[in-house]
Amino acid sequence: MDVTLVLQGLLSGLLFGGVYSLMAVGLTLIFGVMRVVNFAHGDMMVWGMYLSYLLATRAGIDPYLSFVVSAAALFALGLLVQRGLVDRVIDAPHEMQILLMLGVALVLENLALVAFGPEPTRVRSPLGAATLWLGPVFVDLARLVTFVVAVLLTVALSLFLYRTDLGRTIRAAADNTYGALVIGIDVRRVYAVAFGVGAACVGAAGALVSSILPFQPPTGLSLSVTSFNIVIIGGMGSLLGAFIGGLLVSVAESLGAVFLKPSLKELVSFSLLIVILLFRPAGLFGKRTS
Amino acid sequence: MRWAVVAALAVLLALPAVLSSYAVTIFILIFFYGFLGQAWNIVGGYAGQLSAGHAAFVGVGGYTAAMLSIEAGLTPWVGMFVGAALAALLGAIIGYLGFRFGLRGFYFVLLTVAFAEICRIAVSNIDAIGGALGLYITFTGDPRQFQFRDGRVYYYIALALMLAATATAWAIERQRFGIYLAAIREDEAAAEALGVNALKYKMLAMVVSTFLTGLGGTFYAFYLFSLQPNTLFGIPLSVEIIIRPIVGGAGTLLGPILGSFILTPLAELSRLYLGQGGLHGAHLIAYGVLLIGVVLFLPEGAYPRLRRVLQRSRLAPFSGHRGSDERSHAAPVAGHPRSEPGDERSHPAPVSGHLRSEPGSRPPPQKTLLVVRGLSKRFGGLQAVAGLDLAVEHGEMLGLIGPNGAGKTTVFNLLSGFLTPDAGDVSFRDRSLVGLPPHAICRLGLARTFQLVRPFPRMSVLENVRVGALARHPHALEARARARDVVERVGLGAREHVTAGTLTLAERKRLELGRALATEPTLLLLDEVMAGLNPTEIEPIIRLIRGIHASGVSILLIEHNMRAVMALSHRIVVLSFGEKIAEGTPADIANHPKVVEAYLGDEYVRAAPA
Amino acid sequence: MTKHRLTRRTFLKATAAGATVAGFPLPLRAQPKTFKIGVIHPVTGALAEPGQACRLGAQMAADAINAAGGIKSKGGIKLQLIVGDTQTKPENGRVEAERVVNRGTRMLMGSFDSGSTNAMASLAQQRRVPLLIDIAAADPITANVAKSVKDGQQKVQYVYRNFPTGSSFGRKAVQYFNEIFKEANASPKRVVLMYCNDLFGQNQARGFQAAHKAANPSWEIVEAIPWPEPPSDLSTEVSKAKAAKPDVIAPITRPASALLLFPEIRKQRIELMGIVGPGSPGLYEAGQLAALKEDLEYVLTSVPWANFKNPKTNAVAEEYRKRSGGKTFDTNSGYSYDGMFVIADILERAVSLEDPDAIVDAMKTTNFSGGLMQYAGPVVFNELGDNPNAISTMIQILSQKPVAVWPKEAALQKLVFPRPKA
Amino acid sequence: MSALLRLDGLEAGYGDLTAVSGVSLEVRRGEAVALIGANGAGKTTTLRAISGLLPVRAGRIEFEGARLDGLASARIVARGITHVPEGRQLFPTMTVRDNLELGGRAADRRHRDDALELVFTLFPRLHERERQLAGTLSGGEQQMCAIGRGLMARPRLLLLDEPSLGLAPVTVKLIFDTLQRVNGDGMTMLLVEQNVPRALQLSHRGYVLENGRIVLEGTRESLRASPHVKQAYLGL
Repeated sequence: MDVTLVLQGLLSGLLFGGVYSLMAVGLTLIFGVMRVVNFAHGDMMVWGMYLSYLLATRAGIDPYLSFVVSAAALFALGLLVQRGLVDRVIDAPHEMQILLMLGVALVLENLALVAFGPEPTRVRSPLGAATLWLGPVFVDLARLVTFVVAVLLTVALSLFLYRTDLGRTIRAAADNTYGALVIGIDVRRVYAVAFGVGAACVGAAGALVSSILPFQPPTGLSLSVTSFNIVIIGGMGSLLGAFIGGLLVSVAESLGAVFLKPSLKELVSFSLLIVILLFRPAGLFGKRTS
Repeated sequence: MRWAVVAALAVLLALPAVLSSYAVTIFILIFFYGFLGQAWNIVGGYAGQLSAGHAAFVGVGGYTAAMLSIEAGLTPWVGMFVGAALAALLGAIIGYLGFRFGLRGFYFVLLTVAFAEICRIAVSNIDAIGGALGLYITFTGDPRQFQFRDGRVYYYIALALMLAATATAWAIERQRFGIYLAAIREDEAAAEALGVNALKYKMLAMVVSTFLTGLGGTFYAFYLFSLQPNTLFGIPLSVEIIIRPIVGGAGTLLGPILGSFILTPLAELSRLYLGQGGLHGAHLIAYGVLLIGVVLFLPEGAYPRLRRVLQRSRLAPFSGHRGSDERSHAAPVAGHPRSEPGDERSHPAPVSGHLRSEPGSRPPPQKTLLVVRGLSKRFGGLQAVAGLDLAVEHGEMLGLIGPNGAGKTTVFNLLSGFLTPDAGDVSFRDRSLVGLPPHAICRLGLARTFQLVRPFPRMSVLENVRVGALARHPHALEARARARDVVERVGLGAREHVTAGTLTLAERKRLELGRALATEPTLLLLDEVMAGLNPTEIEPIIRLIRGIHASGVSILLIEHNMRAVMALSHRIVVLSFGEKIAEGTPADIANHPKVVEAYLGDEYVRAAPA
Repeated sequence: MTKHRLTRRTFLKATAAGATVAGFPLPLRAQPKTFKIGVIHPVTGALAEPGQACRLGAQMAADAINAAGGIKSKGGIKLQLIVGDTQTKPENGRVEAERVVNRGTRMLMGSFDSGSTNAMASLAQQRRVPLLIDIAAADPITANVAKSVKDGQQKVQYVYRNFPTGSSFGRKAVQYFNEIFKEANASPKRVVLMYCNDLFGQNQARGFQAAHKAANPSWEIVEAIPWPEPPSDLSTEVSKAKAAKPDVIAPITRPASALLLFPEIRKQRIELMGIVGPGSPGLYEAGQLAALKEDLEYVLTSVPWANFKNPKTNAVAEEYRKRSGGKTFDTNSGYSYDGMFVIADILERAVSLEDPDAIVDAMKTTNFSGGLMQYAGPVVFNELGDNPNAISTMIQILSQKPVAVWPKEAALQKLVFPRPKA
Repeated sequence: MSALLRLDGLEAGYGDLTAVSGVSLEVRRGEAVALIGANGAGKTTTLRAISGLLPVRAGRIEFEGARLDGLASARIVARGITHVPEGRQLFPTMTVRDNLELGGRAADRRHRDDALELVFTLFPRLHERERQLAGTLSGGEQQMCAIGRGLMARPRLLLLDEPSLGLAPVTVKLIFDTLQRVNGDGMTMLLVEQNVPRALQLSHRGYVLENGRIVLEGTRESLRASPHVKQAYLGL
C-alpha cells in the first residue's frame, strides 16, 4: 500500500472531519436538551446553505461572513418549530415525534425545491483551490479553515453552555427538568431558546460548509443520516462527542476509501455505528442515561 | 362489527368490477402499503420496537425471489417464501442484536436504519445481483411467473396479502403472544416480572413481521418489474412503510389499513392537484403539512380517535351491554360484587381461593423456601446491600422494614432478577436464582409487586391481570377466566373493564397485587402495597393479604405502615444502610433499641424510655 | 379545449367511474380534436432537475407541432400532453402511467430513470399502449421485451427507445477515445476511470469497460474508482487516482459529484494529458460552469448532444433557454423534444390512431431524420426496439462554453488535447 | 407576628387522585414549621402546590399577603420562595458551583458571590467539592448542595422536603444543625420530614397530615408528647 496515499487519506479525512463536526453540533445540542430527535436536521442545514448561496451570488457576501445571517434565520425557524410544533407533542409517543419531524423535513425540502430549483450547486470558495504542500501530501486550505471554525464553534458553544447563565440554564433543564422547575427556570422558554440555538448552529454550519459540500434540495436526507451517525458515535448531547465523532467518521470513511473500493466507504462508518450502538450505546463521550 | 367487516370485504371483492384500471392501481397501492404497514405494526406497533429499516426486508424478499426466478427459473410462488425466510433470518439477526443489547426507542431506530443502509450499499456493489443498475424482470403475463395481464389479479393478491397480515395480527392480538407484546410495549420491566420473556417475544414479533415484509418484496418485484437498491433498500421506502400505521394508529389492528386508506389516496390526490403546475414540489409540501397536522390533531393516530367517535355514537343502541358495567360499578369496591345469580362463569370462582390448584405438587414443607446468603450490591459509591442473610420458610409471612433508603427495594430487585448481585447467593426451592432473568424467576414461583405501581396503563384491569395469568395458563381464554377470578378476589370485579391508567391509587395497588397473584406464586414479594392508602383502604388490603397467605402462598413484604407489618408478619427483618440490624418477632422488633434508633433517631431512644 | 380543471369530482369520476370512461370515451364532450400522450418524468425528488428539463422539452415540442398544424394526415389533430411525476420511484412510474392511460392517452413517453421506465414498460405491454422511451439507458428494458416477443411469450412489442443504451454509450466512448487520441497524435497509456456508483454511473462504467475489453486499444484502464453518489467528499478518491499515475482521468459524474471532482483534480495537481469522460450529463450547464469555472476548462466528455449545425436547433435552444430560465438545451430536453417529434412522425404515418397495433406498425417502420440531436443517421428501431443511430457526441469546455468537437461531422471547433500546461 | 405564608382550604392532586384537600396552615415570619405524617399523607403534594409545581384545584395560597396560586413556578421563586425538593433534584452532570450559581442566577454577580460565600460558610464541604460534578457527591453532600442551591436565591421562605432521607445519622445531625443556624439567622422554613424527632427539634410548631388532611397541629412540645405521632410511624 502506498504510504503517501494512506497519509494523505488520513490528513484529508481529518480535515474534512471539521465539516462533519460542524454538521453534528446542532443536532447533538437539540437532542441533548430536549431528547427530541430532529429528523429535519439535514433539511434545516440545506436552508442554511441556500441562504449563504443567495447572499454570495446576489450580494457577494462571503459565506465566512454570511453564516451569521443563516444562523439568525435558522434560530427563528428553530424557535418557531419548537414553540409551534415540538412543544405540543413533547409527551406524545416516540413515533409521533418522528412523524412530526419527518413532516417538517418534507416541507422544508420541497420548499427549497420550489424556491431554488432542483440543480445541485455549491458556493464558490473564496479560498478556491488553495493548497499547502508538505512534501508529497497537501493540506486543503478551505478545509483547514473549516476545521478551525469547527474547533472555534465547539469552543464557543462550550463557553456559552458552561460559562454563561443562559447556557447553564439550558444545561440544567437538560440535566434535570424537574430540578430546573424547582429553582424557577421557565423550562418551556429554555427549550425554545435551546432549539433555536441548535438550529442556529445548523444554519451556521450549513453556510460554513456551503463552499465545500455541493447541495440540492434532497441533500438533506443524507446530511441527516450522516449527522445522526456522528452524534451517536460521539455520544448524544455531547459537544466534544460531536466534534470527535465527526473527525472519526470522516477519517474512517477516508481510510475506507483508501483500503476498499471507495463506493463501499460508507460501510465503514455504518459498521462503526453498529458497533458503538451495541457496545457503547451512550456513545464515546455520552453520558449514560438510566 | 362482524357485519361491518363482512360488508366491507364484500365491497372490496366486488369493486374491481366497476373501477377503472387507474383506480384499481390506487387500491393495489393502498392494499400493498396497508399490508407492509400491518407487517411493520406487529413489531413496530404491538411490540413497540420502532424499526425504521423495514425496506431492507422488502429488498431481501424481492431480490431473492427475482434472482431465483431469473437465474434458476424458480417460480416466484415458491421463491417468495424463500425470500421471506431470508428476510426473517436477517430480521432475527438485527432483532437479536438490538434486543439483546437493550437498544430501545431511537437507538433501535438507528440500528435498523444502519443495517438497511449497509444492505443498500452492499447490493449496489455486487454486480452479480445487478449492482446499482438493479434487476429488470420481463413482463410475460405468465401467471406461473407471478405475472398477470389483468391488473385486477394484482388487486386480489394485494388484498389477500393485506388480509393475511391483518388476520395474522388479529390472531396474535388475541393470543398470549399478542397480549405479551402489548405488555412489553407498555412496560417491559413489569411484563418481565409477570413471567414474560421479553426477548423471546420481541424476537418472535420481529421474525413474523420481517417474514411478511419479505413476502411483500416479491409482490413489489413482480408488480413493478424493476428492482433497484436505492428504491428497495432505501430510507424513503422505510419511511413509506412506517408512516401509514403511525398515522392510522400504531399497535391497533385496523390502524395500518386506515392509515393506508387515508395517506395513499391523499398522496395521489395531492400529486394530481398540485403536481401538474409549475411549482414542482408543492404536492409534497402539502403532504408534509398533512403529516404535521395528523401529529398535532390526532396524536394517537386516526383509528383510536375513530373508534372513540364510533363508540360514542353507539352508546345509545348498545346501552344494554354497557349498562351492566355501570350497575356493578355502583357495587362496593372492597366487597364481593358480581356474584349475582345467573352470572355464568366457565370456572366457578374459588371463594376462599386455593389458587395454586395442585396442592399435591407443593414441595415438602420442611425445607426452607428462600435462602439468601451474603447478598451484596453496590451502586457507584453507595453500598446499597451489604452481606445480607435472609431466609423465608414455607408458609411464612416475613416483614422487611427499615428507614427510607435502607436498601429494601434493592433487595427485592436482587431477588427477582432485576439486578444481579455483586456477591452472595439466592436460593429458591433449592435452586439458585442468581443470573436468572426476571421472567424465569417468576415462572419458578417467585412473584413481586412494584413500589411505584406499574400497571399497563392502556390495558383494562382484566387484561392487566391476564398477563400474569398467562404465565400458568397459556391459553388466552383460560387465562382470562383465571384472571377474572383473581380480579374478583382482589376486589376489582366491578372495574374489570376499566382502563388501568384511570384507576385510583388504591385500585392500582390492588391491581398490582392481583397481577402478581395471577402468576400463581409460591412466594410473593410485596413492595409497599399499602403506601399512600388511607385506613379504610388499608384494612381490606390486610384482609386480602391474609387470605392470600391462607391459600398457601408465602409472603415477603416491605411495608412502611408499621401497624400493618406488625399485624401481618410472623417475623420481621430490619435493614438499615444495607445491613440487617435486627431480626425477630414483631414484639422483639418494636422494642429493639437499634430499630427505634434507626427510625426515630438516637435522641428519641434517650428521650423516651421504652 | 379549456384547461382541464381538476376537482374532487373529476378525480372520483376518473377513478370510480372508470368503466364508463372506458366504454364511452369522454362523454358529454365533443369528439376530441386532440391525441393524448402521457409524458412521465421525475420532476420532484433526487432527479428533479433532468426530469423537469424533459418535461419542458416535450412540452415545447408538442407546442411546436401543434402550432405547425398538428398531425396533418389525421385532420390536424392536436397533441395534448398529460404529464406525470415518478419522483424516481418505480411504483409511481406505474401509477402515473395507469392514471394517464385512464385519462385516455394512447401513447406514453418517459421516464428518464431506468427503474420507473421498466415499470412503465411492463404496463405498456400489459395495457397495449405504445411507449417511446425518450431517455433511459439500461439495456434490459427493451431487450427483455424483445426477447419475450421472440420467445412467443408476448405477441407485440410496444416499447421502443430513441436513446443510446448503456452498452452503446460505452462502445461509442471507447471509439471516440481512440479517434481523439489519434487525431491529436497523442498516445496516453494509463487511463483511470472514476465514476459515481449509482444506476447511471455503473451502467456507463460497465459499458465502457466492456467496450474497452472488446476493442483492446493501446491505452489501458489502470484503475476504476467508484464512489457513492451523492458523495460528500472525493479527496481520497482523487488521491487514489493520482497514485495510479494516470495520463488521462476518465470521469463519469452527475452534476452533484462534478462539483466535487473537478476542483479536487485541479487541487491535487495531477499531471495529466487531459480529462476525457465517457459521460457526464449536466456538466455543460450554466450553473455548473459558473460554479466550476476554470476547473472545467478543456474537459472532454461524451454526451448525447444537440446538432448545433442545424439552424433550427439554435432557435429551439434559444427558446428553451428563455422558457427554462437560462438552461442549456441538452441531452434531456433535447431527447424529450425529439421524442415528441418522433411520435408525431409515427402518428402521421399510422394507419389508425385508434388501434395500438397500427401505431406500433408505424413505429417499427420509423425512418425519421428531423431530430435536433446529433444522430449517426435517421431515427430507426432495430430488432430490440432501440435506435442504433442514437449516439453521443464528444464535447469540450472551451473558453467556458460547451462545444461539440467530435465526431468530425459534428465538430464546431477543433478539440484541444493534450490540454495546455497551466 | 404576621403570617408570611397562609394556606386556606388547599386541594391538589394528580390525575383523578386528590392527594390533599382542605389543608389550611400558616407559617409566620422567622418560624420553622414542620409538616409530618406517614408516606403518602400528602406532605410533598402540599409543598409542590405552594411552589407552583402542581396546580391548585381549590383553596388559596397567600404569601406576604398576595395570592400565589395560579402563578408559574418561576414567578413563585421570584417572589421569594424556594423549594428544596425530595430526592434533591440536583443537576448531576454539572459542578457543585454551577448547581449553586443556578440557584442564585436571578441575583446580580455581587449578591451572588455573597450568597455563595454564605453557603460555603454553612457547608465548608461544598467549598472543598466546588468543582466536582454533583452526581458524584455522596448523599449527604448532595443534600447540602440542594439546600445550598435553595439558599442561593436568598429566599424569604425555604420549603424543605425530607432533608434527612436516606442519610446516615451523623450527616442528618450536621444538616439539621446547619438548618437550625440558618433559621436562627431569620430564615423562615416549612419542613416536611419523616424523622420526627429531628423535625420537632428544629421546628417551633408542626402540623400532622394524614390522608391528605391535617389531623393535628401544635407546638413542638405538644406534638412530642402526642402518642399520635409515634403511632403514626411505628404503629405501636
